[in-house]
Amino acid sequence: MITTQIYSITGLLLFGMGLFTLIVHSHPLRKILAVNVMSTGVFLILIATAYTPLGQGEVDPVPHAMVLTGIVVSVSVTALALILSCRVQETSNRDLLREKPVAETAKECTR
Amino acid sequence: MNWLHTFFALILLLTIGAGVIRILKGPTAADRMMTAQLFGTCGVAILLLLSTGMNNLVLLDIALVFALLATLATLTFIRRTWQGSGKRKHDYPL
Amino acid sequence: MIYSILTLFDILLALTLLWLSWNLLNTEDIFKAVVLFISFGLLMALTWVRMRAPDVALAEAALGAGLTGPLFLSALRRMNRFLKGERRLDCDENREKDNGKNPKQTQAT
Amino acid sequence: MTILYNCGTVLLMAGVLFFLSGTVGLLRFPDIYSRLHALTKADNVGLGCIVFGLALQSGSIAVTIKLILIWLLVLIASSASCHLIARSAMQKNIQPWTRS
Repeated sequence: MITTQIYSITGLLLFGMGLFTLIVHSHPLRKILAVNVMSTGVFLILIATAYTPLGQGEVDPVPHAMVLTGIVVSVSVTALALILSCRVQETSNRDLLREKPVAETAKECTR
Repeated sequence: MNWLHTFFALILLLTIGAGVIRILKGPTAADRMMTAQLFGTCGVAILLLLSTGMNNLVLLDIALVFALLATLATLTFIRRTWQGSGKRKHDYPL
Repeated sequence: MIYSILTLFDILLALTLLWLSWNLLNTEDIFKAVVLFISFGLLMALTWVRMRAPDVALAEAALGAGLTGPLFLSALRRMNRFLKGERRLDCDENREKDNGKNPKQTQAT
Repeated sequence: MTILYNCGTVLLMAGVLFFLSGTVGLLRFPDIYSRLHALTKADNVGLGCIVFGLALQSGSIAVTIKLILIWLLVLIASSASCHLIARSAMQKNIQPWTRS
């Protein structure tokens, strides 16, 4: 019982933090990371509803199947979003990395 | 006596939590990636301990997948991110 | 016995997850965020194991930790190479032929 | 049976101690090469201790073989990637730390 509550609250907080970051920040890679964290929070809540403790019977397999499908779909959506943001940055003249000055970011990331 | 295995897994989880500090203030990028690899090894150990602590032998297979795939991120990092502009000073066959 | 040592494990795992995701979403360096996301995937696999869902844990360890991290690292590399004005090997020649524009001229200042 | 179980418990404790020392080395050492040194050796020895402790406690030959296979896979992967990291650091001209 306490396990379900702990992980449900954790999933809720993860969803809230991801939504906040998705609204506030402007870097596309960070937006994709925020969407991934949000989806992880939803999966955590779904699995936490299906949990039963160790000696008290089996867990519910239907949310497991849904979460399994959701993980695969989220990975493919992440790949599509990454390649789309790369193409947007290469075809448009503007630089999307607006969070810091561009030269610093390019220097830091391969330091 | 299975609580002892879970207790050891707890200590290893504390170890992971201490390693996050090195990711947060690592001076170079390789320090951060190295710590991610430490997390892979620690995760394998936690899974092995939990397979006894939770009486579930399926976790050994998950530990096998962990050990195989935690290196993939490091390899990609070396080949794609950490290498400079493709011009090498030495001619090692990489 | 409702409260066992596994409950302590749960609390510590949840706190580590929250701390990790908070740092992930609020750091300035984007590469640090990607490495923290890889570690986050590993800890999520541990969480699925703890929730008695080993099938989901197997999928998360294969996809979340093994595939998403390299995808992010490759995308980061591609963005940085474009920002520094380097040429990409696969499609720059076609683009030059198409519109006669060198991507080196469009690099950010 | 009980003697084997207690030997396994002692090995598990040694493995956890190795992991702790590896993390302390990762946090405290001054240089990327020394951090790599601490992390690789201490953690692989710790994982080996945990694997052999669990193999002593399991009492089944199939589980023992699978545990040792996991350890061998971790050894190969970890040594390969650590070698790559150190060689790339040398190629990027990162100087080793000296007591100056």
